[in-house]
This record gives sequence, C-alpha cells and structure tokens, in this order.
Amino acid sequence: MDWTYIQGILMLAGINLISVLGLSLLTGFTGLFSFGHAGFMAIGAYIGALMTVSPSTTPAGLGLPFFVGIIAGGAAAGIVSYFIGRITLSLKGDYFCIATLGFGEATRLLLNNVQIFGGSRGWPGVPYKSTLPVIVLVDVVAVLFLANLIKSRHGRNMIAVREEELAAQVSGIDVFKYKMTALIISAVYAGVAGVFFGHYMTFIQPKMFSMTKSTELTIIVIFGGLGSISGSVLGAVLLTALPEILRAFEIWRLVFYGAAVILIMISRPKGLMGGMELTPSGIRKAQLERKARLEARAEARRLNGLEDGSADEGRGA
Amino acid sequence: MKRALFVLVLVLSIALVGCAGSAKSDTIKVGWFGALTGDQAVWGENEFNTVKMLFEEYNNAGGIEVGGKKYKLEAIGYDNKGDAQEAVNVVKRLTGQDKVVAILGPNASGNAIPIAPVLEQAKVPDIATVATNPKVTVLDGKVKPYNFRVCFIDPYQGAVAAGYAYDRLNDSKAAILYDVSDDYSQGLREFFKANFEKKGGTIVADESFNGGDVDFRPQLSKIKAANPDIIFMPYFFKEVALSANQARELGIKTTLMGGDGWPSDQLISMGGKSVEGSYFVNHLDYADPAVQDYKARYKAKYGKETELNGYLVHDAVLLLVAGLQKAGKVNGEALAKALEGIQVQGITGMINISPETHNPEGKDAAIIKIVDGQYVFQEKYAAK
Amino acid sequence: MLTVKDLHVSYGGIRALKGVSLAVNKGEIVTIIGANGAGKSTLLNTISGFLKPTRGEILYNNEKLAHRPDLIVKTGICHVPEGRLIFANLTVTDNLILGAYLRNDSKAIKEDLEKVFTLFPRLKERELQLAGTLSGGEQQMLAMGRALMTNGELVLMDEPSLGLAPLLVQTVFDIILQIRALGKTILLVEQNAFKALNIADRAYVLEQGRIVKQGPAAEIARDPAVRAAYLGSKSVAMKA
Amino acid sequence: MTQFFQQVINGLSIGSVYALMAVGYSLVYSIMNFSNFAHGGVIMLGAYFGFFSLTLLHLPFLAAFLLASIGTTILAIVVERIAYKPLRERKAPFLYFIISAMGASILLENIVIATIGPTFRTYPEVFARTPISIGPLAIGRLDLLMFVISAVCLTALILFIEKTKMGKAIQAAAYNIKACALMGINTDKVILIVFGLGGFLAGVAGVFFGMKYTVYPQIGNITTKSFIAAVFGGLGSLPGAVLGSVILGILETFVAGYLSSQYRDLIAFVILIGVLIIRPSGIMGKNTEDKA
Amino acid sequence: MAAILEISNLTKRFGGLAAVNDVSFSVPEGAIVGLIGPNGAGKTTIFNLITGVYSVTSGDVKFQGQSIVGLPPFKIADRGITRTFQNIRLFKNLTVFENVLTACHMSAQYNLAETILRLPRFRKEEKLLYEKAENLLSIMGLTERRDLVANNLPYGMQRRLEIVRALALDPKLLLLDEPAAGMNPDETEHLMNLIGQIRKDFKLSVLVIEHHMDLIMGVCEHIVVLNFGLKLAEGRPEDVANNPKVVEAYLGATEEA
Repeated sequence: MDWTYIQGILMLAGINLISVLGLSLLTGFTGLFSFGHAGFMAIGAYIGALMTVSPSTTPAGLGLPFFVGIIAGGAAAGIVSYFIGRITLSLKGDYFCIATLGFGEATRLLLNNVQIFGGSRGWPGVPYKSTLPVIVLVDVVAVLFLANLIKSRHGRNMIAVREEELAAQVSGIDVFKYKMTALIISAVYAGVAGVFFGHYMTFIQPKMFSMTKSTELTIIVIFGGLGSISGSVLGAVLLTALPEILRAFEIWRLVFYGAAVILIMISRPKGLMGGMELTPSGIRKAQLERKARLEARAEARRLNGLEDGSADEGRGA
Repeated sequence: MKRALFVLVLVLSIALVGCAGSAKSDTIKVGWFGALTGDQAVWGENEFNTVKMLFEEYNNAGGIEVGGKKYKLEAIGYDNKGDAQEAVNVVKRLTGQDKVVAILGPNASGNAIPIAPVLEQAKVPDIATVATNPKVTVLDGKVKPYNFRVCFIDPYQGAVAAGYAYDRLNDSKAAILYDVSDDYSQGLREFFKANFEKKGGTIVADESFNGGDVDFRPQLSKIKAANPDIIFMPYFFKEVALSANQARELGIKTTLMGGDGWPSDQLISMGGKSVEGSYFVNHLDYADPAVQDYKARYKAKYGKETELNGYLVHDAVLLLVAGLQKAGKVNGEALAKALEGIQVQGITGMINISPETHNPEGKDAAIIKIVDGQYVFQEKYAAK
Repeated sequence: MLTVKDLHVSYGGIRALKGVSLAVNKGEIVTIIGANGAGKSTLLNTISGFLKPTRGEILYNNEKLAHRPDLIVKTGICHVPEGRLIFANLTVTDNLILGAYLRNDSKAIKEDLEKVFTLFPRLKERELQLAGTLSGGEQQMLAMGRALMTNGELVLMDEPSLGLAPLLVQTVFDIILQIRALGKTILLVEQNAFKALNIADRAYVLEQGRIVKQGPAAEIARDPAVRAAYLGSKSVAMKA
Repeated sequence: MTQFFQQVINGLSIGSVYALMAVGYSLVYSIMNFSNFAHGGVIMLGAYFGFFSLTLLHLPFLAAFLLASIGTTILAIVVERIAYKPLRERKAPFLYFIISAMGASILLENIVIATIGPTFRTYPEVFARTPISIGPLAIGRLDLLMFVISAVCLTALILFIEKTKMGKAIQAAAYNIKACALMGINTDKVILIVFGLGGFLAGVAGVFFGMKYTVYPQIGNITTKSFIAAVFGGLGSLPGAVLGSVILGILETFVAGYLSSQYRDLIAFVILIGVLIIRPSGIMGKNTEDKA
Repeated sequence: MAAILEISNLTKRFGGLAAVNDVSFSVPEGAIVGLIGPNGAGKTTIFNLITGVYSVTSGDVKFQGQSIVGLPPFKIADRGITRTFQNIRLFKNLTVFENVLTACHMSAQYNLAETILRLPRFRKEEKLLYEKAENLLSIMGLTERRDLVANNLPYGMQRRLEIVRALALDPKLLLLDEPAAGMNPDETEHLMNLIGQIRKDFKLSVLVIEHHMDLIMGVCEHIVVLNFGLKLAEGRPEDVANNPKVVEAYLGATEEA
C-alpha cells in the first residue's frame, strides 16, 4: 500500500482518537453518553482556524501559529462545555443524550448562519498544519494524561459516579463536579481534535460536524469497549480504517457497518476491550477475572451437568 | 474475541490482496469520484457511466496515443457520498493507492475545494465537472495549480439568472428561497441578489431552508404574501420539485426560476405541472446538434437518458485526452501544465482554459424553459 | 399441590437458593420465614417463572412448570408480589380486570369482581379512582384482589404486611384467612414471623438459601432457635 | 391575517406528519424506556413499500396503503427480535438499546441504498395538486386527507389502548412489566404488539410522507424532528406526542413565517433544550422518581 | 456525653404522605444507637434525610452542633457522616481494593494538574492512599480477596466491604442500614463483634437499622423505635423490649408477651 494513502488514514485515525479518548472519559469512565460531541469538534475547528487563517484569506483570521490554534480551539470547546454542562448534567438517561444531541445540531445550524466563517459554504484556506508526527505526539500525550487521570483519585471518583451514583455521593464525591470535569475534559479533547481536523482538511464546513459524526464517535467508544483506554485506541484505529478497507465493497460497506454495530451490542456488549487495559497489570487483572469466571462456570457445570453461563451474567458494564 | 480478530484479519487480507493488482504499463489510470449515494447519486452514476463508456470507446478504437505510444484508459471510481471528508480520503486513495494520473469530478464545490492540498502533494490534476464555486480553482487571488473545471462559475450563473429575469422577463420584484446549508445554493443566491438589485430590481422576500427539509410551506406562505413577479430557487431538483409542488398547493402561480441544479429527468417526474413554465440557467441546450450523438450513445448503452453531468464529464474527458496528448507523456505534473491555456471544442461549447483562473472562459449559458414537460431551449445568454 | 425439589437459583452472581425442597398441600397456608436476603422472594420469583433455576424442579399438580410467568399463571398459580406492584396509572377496576386477563368467561369474571368487592369493600368505594392514589393498605388489598381475579388455585404472597400500620397488618392477615376460606391454597412469605406462624398450618425456615427447619407452624413458633432469630421477644425476654 | 391562518394550516399539516411518526417513538418508549432510533428507518421503508405497491403491483391506493403498513408492522417486529430481544433478555442498560437502534437505522438505510438504490422515487399522483380554496386560504387535498387519516389512526390507537384488554395490558406493561406478567400476560407478546403498532403507524406515516414529498433512503431529518416532538410532548405519553407534534409544527411554521426561516431548525433545537431544562420529562411525560 | 447527632422534629413528606413525622432523637458521641421498627416505618428515610439524599421537609439535623440540613450528600460525607445501604450499593465492577481505594479519596489533596503530570505530590499522596487502603483491608480481613471484583463476592463479604468502604472516609458517625440482612446467626455474631471493634478502633459513633434483635440488643446502648413515621419509644434496650407499645407494634403481640 502506498505510504501517503496509509498516512492519510493514520492521520484521520489519530485525529479521531483524540476525540474518542475524550468521549471515552465521559462515556466509558463516567457513564454519560453524549450525541453532541461533533459540536465541540466544530467549535474547536472553527476557533482553531480563526487563530491560524491568514488575514489575507479571511479578514477575521489572526494568522497566529498553529499551537495557539490548538490551545484556543481546545479552550473554547471547554468553556462552551461548561455552560452546556451547567444546564444539562442534571438530566437523566435518554434526556441527557437528547439534550447533547440538541446542542450538537444547534451548533451546526448556528455555524450555517455565521457568514464570516463562510456559513454553510464552508471555510476554505485553513493552513495545512496537521502532520502525522504532531498528531502522534498529541495522541501519546492525550493517552498519557488520560491514563494518569484514570489512575488517580479524580479518575476513581469518576468511575465511582458511573458505578453507583448514590454510593459515590455518600462517599463524599461531588458527583456534579466530577461529571462536569469529565465533560469539560472530553470537550477539550474534542475541540483539539477539531483543530487538527480543520488543519488536515484545510477546509471546514458545518455539515462535517453533523449528528452522524457524533454517533460515529460514540460507536467507536463502545466498539473499543467502555472503560478501556486501549479499547478506545484500538477502536479509533480500526473503525477509521475499516470504511477505507471496505471501500472496495462500495455500497455494501455501511450495511456491514450497521450490522456490525448490532452484532457487537447483542453478542459482545462490552466491546473489544471492555474494562480491560493492554498493560502488564491490566492483563494480569483480566487473567484473574477470566480464571474466576471459568471457575464459576465449572462450578455451575458441576451442579447442573450441563453448561451454564449464568455465573458471569449481570456483569455488564 | 478470537473469532472477531480472525474475521478482521481475513477482511484485511482480502482487502490487501484486492489492492495488489498491479497496473500494466500501457494503461493510463484515471480516477473519478462523486456521489453514488445520497441526494446527488443520479448525477454521480451518470458521470461515472459516461466516463466508463467513453473510455471503452477509446479502448475499442485501440486506445489513445500519447508521446507516440498507444495507451488504454482505465477508470477507477469511488463514491464519496457527497461528503467533504470522504472526498479527501477518496482522493488520497486515488493518488496514493491507485496512482492515477488525473482525476475527473466531483460535481459539488464543497467536495472539490478541500482536495486541493492532496492534489498538490501528489501532483495530480483534477477536472471538476459542475463545481461552480469560484474557490474551487482560485483561492486568495491565487490559482490552485492542480484544480481545473469545465463549467462556468456561480457569480456568472447568478448574474445570468438575474439579468435574464430582469431584462428579458421584465420582472422587477423577485423572491428567493434557498438552502442555507448548501454552499452552491448560498452562492447563487448571493450573486443573484447582488446583480438583481444592481439592475434596479427589488428582492421582496429572501427565505431559506435547511438541507434535508421537505416542507417549505411556511416560507412559501410568506413569499406568497410578498407577491413577487418571480421566485428564484437556486437549489437541486428534489427540493425544487417539492417546493414547486407546495407552492402550487398554496395557490402561488408565480413563475419559478433556477440554476443548473435543476435539469434532471426526476424534476419533471416529481414536479410535473408545478414546474411548467419555469426557467433555468443551464450549461447547454439539450437540443443542440452537437450533443445529440453523445445523448444517443448513452441511451443505447445504458437504456436511459443522460443527465446534465454526463455532458460536462464528457467534455472533461475530451479535455483530459487533449491535455495528455499535448503533454506528450503520462505524468500528472506535465498534464497540469498542458491543461493551462488549452483549447478544446467540447459538446457544451468551446472550452478555453484560462491559465489565470483554470476556468473555461467565455462559456455562454443556455436559458431553458420547461414546456409540456420538456426542456425547451430559449436562447444563449451571457451576463454583462 | 406444589412440590419444589432441590431448587438451586443463582441471581446477580450470587447463589441465592441452594437446594430448597418444599411441598404445599391443597387448602393449606404454608409460610416461609427467614431474614432479609435469605432467599424468600427469590423462591417465589422462581416459582412464578421470573428466575430460572440452575438445578432442581418445580411440580404443580405433579406436572413440571414452564419457565414463563404468563404460562404459570395459566396453570393456576397467582402471585401477590412484594411491594404490591399495582398499576398506578390505571383505575381500581382496570387493575382488577387485568387480573382476569387470561379468562374469557365474562360472566364469571363479573361474579368474581363482585366477590372481590365484597371481600374488600374499600375497593368498591374507590372503583374508578386511579390506583396510584390509594393508600398503602388499599393498594395491598388491590394487589390481593387482582391476584384473586386470575382465579388461581395457589396464591403466592410476598410480604403482604410490608410497610403497613399495625392495625392494617391485622386486617391483611384476616383477609388471608378469608381467602383460604374461599378454597385457595396459600404460600406466604412474611417478615412478621409471629403473625405468619399464627395463621399458617405449616412453616419452613429459610436461611442463607437453605431450608433449615420445617414443621407445623405452632411447633416452629415454639422452637427456641427460631424464636431467637426471628421472633425476637424470646431473646429479649431472656436478656431482660 | 390571511397569512396567519395560512400559517396555522401549514403548521397543523406539518404537525400531523410529525404526530404519526412521533407516536411510534413514544409507544415504544413507554414500554421499553429507550428511544427507538430505528423507527425512522421503518418509516422510510414504509414509504418504499407503498411506492412499489402502487407502481409495480399496480394496487389501488387503499390496498397499497394497507400492504405497506403490514410490511412495516412485520419489519418493526423483525427489528425488535434481532436488535433488541437479546438485549432485553440480558437486561442490558438502556444505552445498549440506543446504540443497537442506531445500528439498525444505519443498516436499514444502507440496505435500501444497496438494493433499491439511492435515487428519489416519486409516487404517482393520487390526488390533484390543486388546493381547496377557502377565501384566500389554500388547503392541499392531500393535507386534508392526511389530517383526517392521522386523526383517525391516532384516535383508533388511543381507543385501542384505553378500551381493549390488550390496550390495558400495554398500559399496565408501561407501568410495570413484571406485575404485568403476574397477570398471566405474555409480556413478550405485548412488546411485539407495541412494536407492531408502532410499525403500522410508521407504514401509514411513510406512505403519506412518500405521497406528499418523495421517497429516498435518507428521510432522516423529518424523523429527527418528529423525535424531538415526542421528547417535547414527553416520551412515553401518546397524547403528549400528538400535542408535542402539533405545537412543534405550528411553532416552527411561525418561526419560519414571522421571525426568520434561517433559524427555524435552530429554534426547534433551542426549544428542545429549553423544555428539557424546565420540564426534564417533557410536557406530559411520566416523571420517574429516583428512590434510594 | 455530648450528642454528636441531634435530630429534632424531623419531618419528610412525599406528596401528602408523611414518611417521617416529627421525629426527634440524638446519638451521643461514641455510642451505638439502634433504630428499629417495622418495614416502612421510615427508618431508611431518616438515613436518607441525614445523609442529604432526600431534602428535609421540616425540622433540623445537627451534626456536632451544626445544622447539616440542605447540604448536598458529599458535603455531609465530608463533615464525617457516612453510611451503608440496605440493598448493597458497591462499585460492582471494581475490585475489593479499588472500592476501598476510591473511598479513601478524601485523604488526598492533589489537584488535576498534578494528576495528569504525575507531580511529586500526586505520587506521594497516592502512595499514602494505597497504604491506607491496604491497611484497612488487612484490619477487616479482606486482604485475601483484594483483587476480586466486588460483584463476585459472597453476600456477607459484600456487606462487610461496604462497611470497609465507609470506614475509608474516616467518618465520625457511621450509619448502618440492615448490616446483618442475609447473614446467618454465626455471621451476625461476627458482625456484632466487628461493630463493637470498629467503634473502639476508629473512635466513631454508630447509628444502626437492624431487624436481627440479637444484634440490636447485643450492641446498642440506646434504641429508638419508629412506627409509621412516628417515634414510638426510645430508651435502653431492656426498657424498649418490655415496652408494651413496642411489643405490639413491632416485636409482635403474642400470647405470652
């Protein structure tokens, strides 16, 4: 395969990975589902572009260096997410998802009407700055930050919120604060991803950040496995590459994609790596669990004289 | 888990094997991309069919001669679903993986604009078909070295529509309904509005909708109340048919006008009586003797009528072949150089690629009126 | 009438029942007493088909029970669930009519409805009221009445006195006796061990998913260990 | 004033399309407590079924209507069996249902693209486009028919739910599915019937949609709107879904007609978020209390 | 002894129904107080009111002399009140160790920036947290099961783990909601000793809801009896046990009582 082509796919996967990691913190570790993260990507992409686009192309452009764009894009998404969080984090279940969906769509529709950014016609002339080494570097940093966070009291508190909100509360965990923290961090990640996306495509358009994009991100997180950073990495790379690989199958590829999503949900709902990590200690833990599960199953079999998997049921994430 | 991985490896390996087929040295690979799914799939299909048909014709005739050597043409086409990100991926694949020497398409400006950096990196020229936004070939006053097109551009089309409505149809009050989420529609609306007002007309209603909407009656009711002489509808045939039907249902009898997003068989079947008597700006006259041969060949091969895009991609192929012959070698960079300033007689008119803009300069627009469910050519009209 | 043989049930990763065997004869009131979490509700939920046993069998009139709640109701077992689970969004009458969902004999249903209303005059007064607006005691009556409407022979009752004022608790137990008088057989799970043992013919003591004692209710009520664990007053008396 | 009444008519007309679709979302939500995003795909296929019944089978209008609705009824049930039942049996969290539903929706859309093709299909003209005029007001013939049939279908549905034994069982299942089983009700069957009903209405909505507009694989936008209408009215409440649809229809029309058409959708979403903040479970939604 | 917790005229209404009606009692510093009554009497509701899970309709709850009414649950936990749940609420998919480690969070101060950059304070405090959690597990005899996922523990162990998790917060007042539910007499006795031991070792006060009379009578210095949302009686165990009202409403009116 040709390198530029593979490089392109890798860059897209790397960009997707940044936002997937953020969403993984929110969904996989804190237990909140968002269908509006494309909105945060859009904010990142537009604010980032605003910083770097040369004033000669667009009067509003500031022509600043790329890293300023990255910081500004991430920060802008973070700030917006704070306000969104203030009004939506108290909603439960479906309604939170729907509110985030509403936010994502509203962002896109609003951008359709902002003429200084070209409205729906899009904004060409964003400098080409996203290079593979930079993206990989940011990915590594993003993974490290997230891994450090997860293995700290802050991360554990978020997981506690996911596991049992009430118990978390009486354990002195400020549930709202941790939900908010997770939301802001995930929005910053999405924003940064948006900046890279814009500077990779060199052209941004509101319809790039539609609900489909948000759904795609959520599906990647679930595919990779809730509560697993390695899963998110694997999911982002595989699912970005998959449509490219399946391109040969043309129109049938999305049929496979949809079928795969259902199949995963009904057969392996914890995704590829649910709750497991590809680190020495993570593998050890997985092995222990596997052993415990096998023992439980053996016991059930001894009792029944037939195979019965009920011992590992009720352990869904 | 193991099984899932196994399947994955299998899929990967099949894909790799599938990709491994190497090119024969006497074949020129040409890429095409466009929408084969989605709203504009009719046109995508039509374009790709035309490309395949023309290539087959060349090959049956022994191929084309470039630099004293005969080559066969091979078309490699991908669907980008009308999506910009997909467009970039597809172009990366065409240039990187498939190593094409040139790319034909796409028909949408939103897809043609973001591919420029990829083309420049790969040094592969692209000839867009109906991408009419100025920024497809020129950005910041600089021409993009690898982007070309065979169609006229939005400012020109908007000016033609405004001029024809004001000068020839003697309409002074125009209403506009446009798709706010569509780049093409916003562009035409902007240039129509500017030119119509410059001529002395007034825009009595300026309404919009969002792509994917199917109900336009609130906007149309408002337009009805403004009582315009003409309603300008610069968007694609599906919405045109829907909005025209709804306008008639609301009792609006005003003449409708549109751009090159209109012409399609589907417009007539969907819009029926509602679009009778409407005008639109087109790239060519369907009754023009120059296009009849192609039209017939297409019909014979595919059993259905060609769409507008077919004519333009036809000329894009002519341009490509002429460019290759002028360059004298199978090389993207040389081809791009050769295309600048080239002059080719196409079926849609004389195509004269300007080195400054990479646009076909001075192409006349054709004004078409729908009469009895037929596209009836009115006149060639050039905006002044 | 009902025979449970060596029943094992795992539930939420926990083995809740570990080889429970018991029998209920026609016309009896049999009570199962035990601490919270001993597996009493699990047992009832398994009998009525909500949980699947990992081993063992349940026979009703010498036939094996299916594993689907609705089919089990069809065979004549009805269940007054813990926490009542009435349909708060429907009227009292609708709740009762739903009890007779499987029956098509509209005349008999009408008669049974009248019977229920005679048994629970309070419900008659509130016939058209939404069930959610009833008081706790009335809801319990409704749950019982609804179960009776299925015309089942065997009534499973899960903690019918739960959360009721003392006065009402007595009423509920009186009603249970009246239901028996209608010819029903009753399997009663109760926290209020004293009252339950008082009205029951036989009793089983369930501990940690196992039957640890069984016998005539009066005998169980006199058992010192049972008194210590579940009845309280004896041990209190001993300390005092 | 003319414009005002005309806009009210427009709003009601859009609202009745939303209502037919929204009820399907609410019906499923009331029992399963998740938003069945595959409903949009079922509606889309309903439109195709109707189209092919008319054009390929040359059935009369009413027969085509019925055939399409039966088709979608079966389809909705099949989707339930494949995508949701395994999750139901495992008592999976509601989000798995949503993701599975999205998968189903992607699948349905793309199966159509891959087999039938992506192009638009236009229904043969069953009703004339000329409006019925009342003074300066214009009412489309199809709109009128649609309004009437929507009203009939929704009334029939509500009567079915309120008056029949099965309807009562559905209501009961919406409140507590376990207690429902204790009444000897086959809850699996109840769920099937609910999906079937939703599917039937999806067929009706799809055929109308196709006749009124056109048929194509991505009719997504309008189903999203009808979903918003369902949320707006309160997921799980049928009258709420109807009310929400009518309000959203009229509101949207007025925003487009009197404020700015550019912001029509934007305002719809802003209102959605606004309603959720003030009334987190919609206008008529059931308020679930979380007890410790 | 001063009262660590004072409840005065506490009332909670759901709709029109008073689940807790004008209840007053207090928990002396260092005492173990039992809260008994029939199911539905409002015991758990009182726990929910103390810990801020429910909002108080009227009345006051004072902890160490200060009102805690209106504070969110996590702040009340911060003040030093923590609890277990009637239906166990562990972090089910986490291991025993992780459950305890999570609850230790209040013993560390490092912030987010220190976390993601792994600065010295993060590492120092994190080490302390690990030590604390290990320590708690070994005191409570759970070290062996340290790496088991909580959901796979036997029922009794889950109850015990919940108590350990609560202790990880260094509470001053521990609320136990039916800790012996589902335990056999042996385990119950074990638990009794445990409660006595942790009171001593951790210097805390305990308020316990329980149906096992042995346990209540065995460990409590003071008992409050609730019935139908109202306080029925309170006093020393033997007084309460012989109070005819209590016997009738709760312990059961029997021929011999």
